[in-house]
Amino acid sequence: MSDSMLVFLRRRIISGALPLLAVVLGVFFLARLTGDPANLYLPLSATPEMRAEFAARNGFDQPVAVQFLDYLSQIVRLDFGESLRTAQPAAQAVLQAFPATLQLAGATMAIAVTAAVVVGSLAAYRPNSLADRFAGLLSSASASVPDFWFAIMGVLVFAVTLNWLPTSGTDGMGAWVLPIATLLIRPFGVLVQVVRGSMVSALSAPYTRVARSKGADEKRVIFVHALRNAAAPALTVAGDLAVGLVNGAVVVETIFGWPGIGKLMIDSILQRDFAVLQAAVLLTAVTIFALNILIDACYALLDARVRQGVAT
Amino acid sequence: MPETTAPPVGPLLRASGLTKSFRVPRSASGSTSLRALDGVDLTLDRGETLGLVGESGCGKSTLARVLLMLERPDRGTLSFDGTDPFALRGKQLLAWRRRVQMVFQDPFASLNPRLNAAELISEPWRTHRDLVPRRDRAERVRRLLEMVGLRAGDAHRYPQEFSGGQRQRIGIARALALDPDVIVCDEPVSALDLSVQAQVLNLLAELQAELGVSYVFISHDLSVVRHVADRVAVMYLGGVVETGSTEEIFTNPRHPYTAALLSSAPSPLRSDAPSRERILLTGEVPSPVDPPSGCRFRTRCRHSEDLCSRTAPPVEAVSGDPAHTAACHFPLGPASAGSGASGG
Amino acid sequence: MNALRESIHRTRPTDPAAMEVDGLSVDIRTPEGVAHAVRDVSFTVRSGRTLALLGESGCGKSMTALAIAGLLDPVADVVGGRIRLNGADLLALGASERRRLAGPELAIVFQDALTALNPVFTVGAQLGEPFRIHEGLSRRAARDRAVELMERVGIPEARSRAGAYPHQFSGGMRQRLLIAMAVALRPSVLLADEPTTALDVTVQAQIMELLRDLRTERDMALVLITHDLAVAAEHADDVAVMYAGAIVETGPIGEVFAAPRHPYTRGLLSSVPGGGRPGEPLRFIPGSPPDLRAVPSGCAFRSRCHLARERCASHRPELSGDERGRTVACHYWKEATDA
Amino acid sequence: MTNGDPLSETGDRPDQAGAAPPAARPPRLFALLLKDRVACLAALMLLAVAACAVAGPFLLGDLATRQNLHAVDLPPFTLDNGWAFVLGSDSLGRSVAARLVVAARTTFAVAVPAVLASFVVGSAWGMWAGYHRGWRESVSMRIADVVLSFPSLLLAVVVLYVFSPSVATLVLVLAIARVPVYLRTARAESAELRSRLFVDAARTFGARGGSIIRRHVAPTVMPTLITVATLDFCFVMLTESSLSFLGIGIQPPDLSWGLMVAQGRQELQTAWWIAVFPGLAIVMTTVSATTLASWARLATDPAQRWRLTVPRGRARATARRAEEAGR
Amino acid sequence: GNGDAADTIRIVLPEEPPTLEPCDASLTATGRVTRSNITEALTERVPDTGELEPALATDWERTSDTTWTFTLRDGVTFHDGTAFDAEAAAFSIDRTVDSDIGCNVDGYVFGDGELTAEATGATTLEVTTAEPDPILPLRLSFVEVVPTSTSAEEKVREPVGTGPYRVGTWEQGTSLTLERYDGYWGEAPAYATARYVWRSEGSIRAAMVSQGEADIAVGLAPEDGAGDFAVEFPNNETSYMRMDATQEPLDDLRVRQAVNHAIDKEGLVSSVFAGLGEPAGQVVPEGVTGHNPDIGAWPHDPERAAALVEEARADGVAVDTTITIIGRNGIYPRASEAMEVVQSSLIEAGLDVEIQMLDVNAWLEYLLRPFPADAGPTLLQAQHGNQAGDAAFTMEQIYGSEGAQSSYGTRTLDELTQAAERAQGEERQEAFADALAHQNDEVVRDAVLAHMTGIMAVATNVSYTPNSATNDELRLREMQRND
Ligand SMILES: Nc1ncnc2c1ncn2[C@@H]1O[C@H](COP(=O)(O)OP(=O)(O)OP(=O)(O)O)[C@@H](O)[C@H]1O
Ligand SMILES: Nc1ncnc2c1ncn2[C@@H]1O[C@H](COP(=O)(O)OP(=O)(O)OP(=O)(O)O)[C@@H](O)[C@H]1O
Ligand SMILES: [Mg+2]
Ligand SMILES: [Mg+2]
Repeated sequence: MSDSMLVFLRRRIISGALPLLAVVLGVFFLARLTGDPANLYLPLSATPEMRAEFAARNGFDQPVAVQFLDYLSQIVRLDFGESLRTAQPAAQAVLQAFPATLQLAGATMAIAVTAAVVVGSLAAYRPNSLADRFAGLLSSASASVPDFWFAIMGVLVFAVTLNWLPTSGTDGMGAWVLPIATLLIRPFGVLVQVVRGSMVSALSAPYTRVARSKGADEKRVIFVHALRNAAAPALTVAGDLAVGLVNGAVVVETIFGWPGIGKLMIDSILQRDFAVLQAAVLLTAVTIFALNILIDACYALLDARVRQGVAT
Repeated sequence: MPETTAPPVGPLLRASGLTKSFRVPRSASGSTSLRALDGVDLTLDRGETLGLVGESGCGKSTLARVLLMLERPDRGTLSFDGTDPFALRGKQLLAWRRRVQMVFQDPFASLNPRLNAAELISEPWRTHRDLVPRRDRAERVRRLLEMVGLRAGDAHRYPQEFSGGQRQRIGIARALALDPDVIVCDEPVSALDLSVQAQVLNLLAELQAELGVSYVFISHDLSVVRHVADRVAVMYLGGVVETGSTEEIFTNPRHPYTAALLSSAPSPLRSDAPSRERILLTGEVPSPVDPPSGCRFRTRCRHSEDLCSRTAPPVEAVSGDPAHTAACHFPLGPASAGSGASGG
Repeated sequence: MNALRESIHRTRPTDPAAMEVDGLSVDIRTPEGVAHAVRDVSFTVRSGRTLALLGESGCGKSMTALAIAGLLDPVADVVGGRIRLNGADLLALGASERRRLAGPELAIVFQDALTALNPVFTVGAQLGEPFRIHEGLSRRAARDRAVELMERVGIPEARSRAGAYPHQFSGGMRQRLLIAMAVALRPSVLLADEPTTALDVTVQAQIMELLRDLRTERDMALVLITHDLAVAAEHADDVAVMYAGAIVETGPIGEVFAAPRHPYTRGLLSSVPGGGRPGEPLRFIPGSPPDLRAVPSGCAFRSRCHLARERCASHRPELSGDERGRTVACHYWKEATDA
Repeated sequence: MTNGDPLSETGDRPDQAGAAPPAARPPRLFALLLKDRVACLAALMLLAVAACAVAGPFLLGDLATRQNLHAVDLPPFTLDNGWAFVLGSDSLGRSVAARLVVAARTTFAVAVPAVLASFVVGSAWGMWAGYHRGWRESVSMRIADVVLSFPSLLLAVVVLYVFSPSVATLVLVLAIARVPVYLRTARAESAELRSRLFVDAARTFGARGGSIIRRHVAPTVMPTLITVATLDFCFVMLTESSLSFLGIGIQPPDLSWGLMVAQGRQELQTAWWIAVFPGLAIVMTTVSATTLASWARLATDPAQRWRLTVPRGRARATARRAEEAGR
Repeated sequence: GNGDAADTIRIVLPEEPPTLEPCDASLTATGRVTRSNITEALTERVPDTGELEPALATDWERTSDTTWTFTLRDGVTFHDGTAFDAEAAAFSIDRTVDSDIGCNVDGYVFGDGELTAEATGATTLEVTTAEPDPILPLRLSFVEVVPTSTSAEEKVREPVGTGPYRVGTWEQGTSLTLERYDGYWGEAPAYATARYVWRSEGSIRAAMVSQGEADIAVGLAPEDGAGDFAVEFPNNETSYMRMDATQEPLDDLRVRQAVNHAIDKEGLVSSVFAGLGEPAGQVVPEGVTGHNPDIGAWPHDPERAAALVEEARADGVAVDTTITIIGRNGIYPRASEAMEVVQSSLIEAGLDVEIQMLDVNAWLEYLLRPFPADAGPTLLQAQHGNQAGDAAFTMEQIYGSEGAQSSYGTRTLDELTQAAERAQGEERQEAFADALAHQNDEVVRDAVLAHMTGIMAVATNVSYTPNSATNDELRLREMQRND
């Protein structure tokens, strides 16, 4: 197994390089379509000389293709350029912000997946039952609540009115509660629905009956036998949701002052801080690729048929 | 279509040297290949029924899948009416598909649980649109259902609402829907009760008599095989070890494995059938992952000698009949065959 | 007639009843109405003995087995009857008590062997599961036991193939795995739903041998559902023949096969291939069984029966027995046997 | 009994004479829906919203944009200010109720095409890739990776610069950003389905990849995809609201629920109703859609459909059993 | 928390300062933290009166038309211990105005004027300009002084200055702490440390103060819910709509007047701005040199507006051309609602108006020359804040024919402006006031909406009175403990 797994991973990593290049290329050119950053970084009354100087200093006076080649050669040397805004190395800004996002996203996904598996499976256990209906209502409502709305309400209720939690910030465990809760609602809702859906089919498959005939209790039937069969779609969707978190926990990071990459990215888009934007996108893209490899590896681990399809 | 106008010479279907391997896990790490088919040679004539028997796991279903082009063989060739079906494309391939059909061993998994019986049976007509005019389809479905002993009212029921045997009959009806020339039947009747089995077997025989359909008939039930087959091929561990006319094989088996197989059949009900002593096979069942050298059967063969472990026996005509071949260095003599097995 | 002789020899009427089924009825709720899949079925199996359950495909054999094992689909309900397993009333037991019996006391081999294994677990894990559940063995120990089981049902290279997945096994091998799983804990009653249909005769013999061993070692009672009359004749002591959800004839197998009383049983026996010349049409019972959603009043078999008269349309024949333990549900069986 | 349906014609077989039951087709979907109160309610709800989207702007268009700077932030649930203001007024003194109704149109004009486009393209592509596997699968998945790891906001800002903001470009951006989700989900399931025996069976009839996908893969994968799509529906509505801030969202005086929520959020503390009602509209619509989707999932699955048709209740059966046992 | 809670003043800002570079101190986010806290300039403007006060310079005088001489404070040391002297001052001015590092202050305050600074003694500094500059000391109040050891090649993130606080720890993304500098020349500030955090959501900033997580929150909107902690102050900003008077139909004076009459400024202030702010008629607020007290807000008169439009229409002006409002999200609270109000009033007046709300950079393309081609007639949502307190920083920029932010100007207005810039004292005030009146009567390039009011939240244990400069310069030493 590990043999085919290694081959599989190696191939994935190699084939991941080209898309990464595509992402870098896309971001580089698209970013430069969004206008000249000079307006933002120079005083409103800046003279043409100042503008020319600014362009020369940042290389914007070159043709875009030349700029891109320069950028590529920089990247190869692991130099990601300097932030226009903070004059810091872009890599530093990005690496500083990234762990905060990862922690938040990791904690959120862990909770969301666990909770959704439990709720979704229980709902699927008796489709159309009261419990199922309730879970359906809860999850679809939870998936559709506007998150900034939820976040602000959360602050108003739990921080301002009840004074149980801090309003924002990153100090202490309490500070994690509201950000995670806000991030959680959508993945939880979506996952419950997906898990429920695939569990309904898995629970009516013949092998569940076999498991029961062995004396397996319902917990085992649901969470061991059926769940693993139902995992593929849930895993895909969970992956996409995780990607969404890595790529843009913007609302939460903005509202709660969480110094993460989502906020960094949107700020650098709005501020036309190209170097930071490119570095951030590159890093998240690498993360997302890694995540996808992980997910594919999970498929393969979960289901030998997939693994063999890949190996042969 | 040149294939169909060409004068029919030779057998309808000829497989030679078919070999097919699968990757299987060896241990916790690493995998190895399992040779499910190992140089299978086979012919099927027009209007003939070829019985295919052999131990479970010897590769019968795999062979069937290769014959239906569901698997591509690693080596070996297939020829149907003189052409290689794997080389066919487009319309010609479609025409070939119509002519060769299969009844799957697994009646549940081979039926899409989201389609009802009528949809399942009429499904082939969606691809072969001209075969049955749209307005006749409902009637044809009804006839097919009744042919296999189901009720017309069953048309709207879904696979999981049928019993095992009923599902199997839907599979048979579906295979018949295209009026094929060849049907590969993988255990078509094992899930049926005797009366329905009789009905289905009669149906197959009628079709053969009327339309000249050929069958590859895979079954464990030797009495069924004996009843339906014109010729029998005996498989062991991925290879054909003996072929011959049904009569020859059943009365005069020359390969020790065939003899053992025949002797293991449970005592038939009827007192008029000859009762024989059972030849119990001894020794480890060899694994297709790691087949024995030389003759594949030698590890369980009472007659094996040195030679058997060194060279694989060639397939040779035995007992003077060119149609009766066996792959054995020391074929059983005609004396020890048939009823004589009880003495041996 | 060695089968007959043997079965008479084995009859030990004093054996305790391992399982008694009494008046079992199962309904299936379908969109078009309720189907009475099992109607008032009663039978007894004794420890160490085998009951063959025969019948037309679709007549409710599997439903009966599933009802006994408590594994009916949610659409199907047991609507009447009583099942006693070694004295315990199965239908009255709570879910967890039933679970405790599933495996060590009552085991079942399912008919759809090809799909019954979980596709995403190795067969080793699945075979070891009964040990893990009931004996609390570790994963490793359970796997060792699983390998033993696989060897016992004749899977070559058991140790390495325990790590393989169901789709990598042939149909017959999967069926053997299922059987191995069912007998893992040496149950006192085994319901085997067509356990050997996908097996070639050599393996079939091996499996039946294994079941026979278990029967003697553990005094296991076996309910063998099969279409293969030869297998039934060779291995069963008693037989119950079902038709359209109800039992139409029971008795010691040798006697029933030698002199069937119910016209359906007779029809069935006369359809055995190999009687006539190869290629000659086989005999079969014309017509088809009734729709279970609307079983006609009276005798369910009457529309296919050459003996049917008016009475058959109005009166449902009861199972009535004789002193030798043979029962039959037919108004006119005597005429048939005389004919 | 037969209604001319040849399939249910039973002929003159003896066993069928007399007591033979009508071999009716299973009840049609609509009849099934009528039987299910909750699903019915959800369908009605969606219909109502759709009706708002179609007719709302004609009936109330003017009311929704009429400002009254002297009657701003009127609280809801009172008729003091007339029916139009039962749900209060917003910070420009416009009727929240009227705006809700009118906003349904733009909301749907964006969300429905965006979800449909990404759903259709993504699903078809994903099933194709998963069914054929090999290079088609790898290339597709890498493309999905690229789109996924690309910040959609950047795309949005670019679109703003390159094209002028309009509903069409908005739909385009949202659709492109969501395609990978369907692509990946469909791919994963169809790759698994491809190894099923019934797919092999279809291949033996000569069915081509396309028709196998249509007939066998799609119906099986569709329920999951529809679940995802209904939830995406609300996701798109919410995303649209955040795009409004970047200028490629809906431009006033057009209005959408997303825009209303986004504008009203600043006033959550002082005039909660401005953001809460459109938020509720989004939630209710999504809940209805998912309820209907999960109902449809049961109704189209032959293995599950019975749950909707037959009386619920093992209890009843058990009672009957007890009764019989008592006899 | 750093140190004793009582000894720390905790301030929550809307955004993290990108850098603390002193020569970028005219950027709000930077200046708010840097100015008068970490670094100081030679002079300091008193926000309320507009007077200049001594800071690092104790005295200054105009020694010739183009030269100013400054006497510098003695005994001042930088945070690194080096002494402050005229060299440092001259270096700082050079660094800001003449270096290649692209200082924001340079463009903001000095434009393209040439200037040389020379240390003529340890504590005397001579600054020479190419053109006479009557307000040079005011301009120099933006030049933050750094030691000569500061790099002149690139910007610094954490400067060394002479201010009452020095940079302590800066956890990027999370918080910034300033520590009291014990060698400060002036009176020691009340708090030993100042801790800045940032949250972009106004309601969160307000909640932090009410929850005791912060002492001061800035940049609030009325609806953020600061409640009793809210302190309102005129923030020096004026909101206006800039009309593109070069394009039909806005090239017609009557149409521009109609726009002014159509907009209900009172209504706008009372509804959208929640009563904060004051309807205005000129972009220069009170307290800034040049403010004309005679110019009032245009009266709201929809009939007159409609009549003017009709008049123009009758004269063949294409009043049906679609006018696009170019708005900027977040320029002030409820920016887009404000534009909806404008839109609806103009539509009522008979014009055809669309809104396009943009992000900052996209909006800047419309704000600054050269303007996008074929944008059609536009109404630009804008806001002007005169931090420096002199109309010179407004007029040429905004109303000059060549002004960077000016869409239209007239020769007369240009001449009036230039004359005013050369004037000094009372004369200067008059001249600018005249220019503004001319703009309002004859040119009517704008529809001025309102002088804006800022809100901040101040915790009860702190005493701080905001002023018009608070937004750009949040002086820590003015914050006192409230016991
Ligand atoms: N879910 C269902 N809905 C409706 N009818 C069903 C359902 N499941 C089974 N049946 C019907 O119940 C009857 C009994 O089925 P059962 O599986 O017990 O038959 P069986 O005797 O085991 O047949 P076989 O030998 O073919 O396996 C059959 O006629 C079948 O069509
Ligand atoms: N996809 C696969 N991967 C790995 N091994 C396989 C696969 N399919 C079949 N095999 C192996 O190939 C051998 C032949 O299998 P096949 O299904 O052809 O047997 P069979 O003769 O049909 O047996 P049965 O009568 O039991 O159905 C078996 O050992 C089986 O385990
Ligand atoms: Mg097989
Ligand atoms: Mg069955």
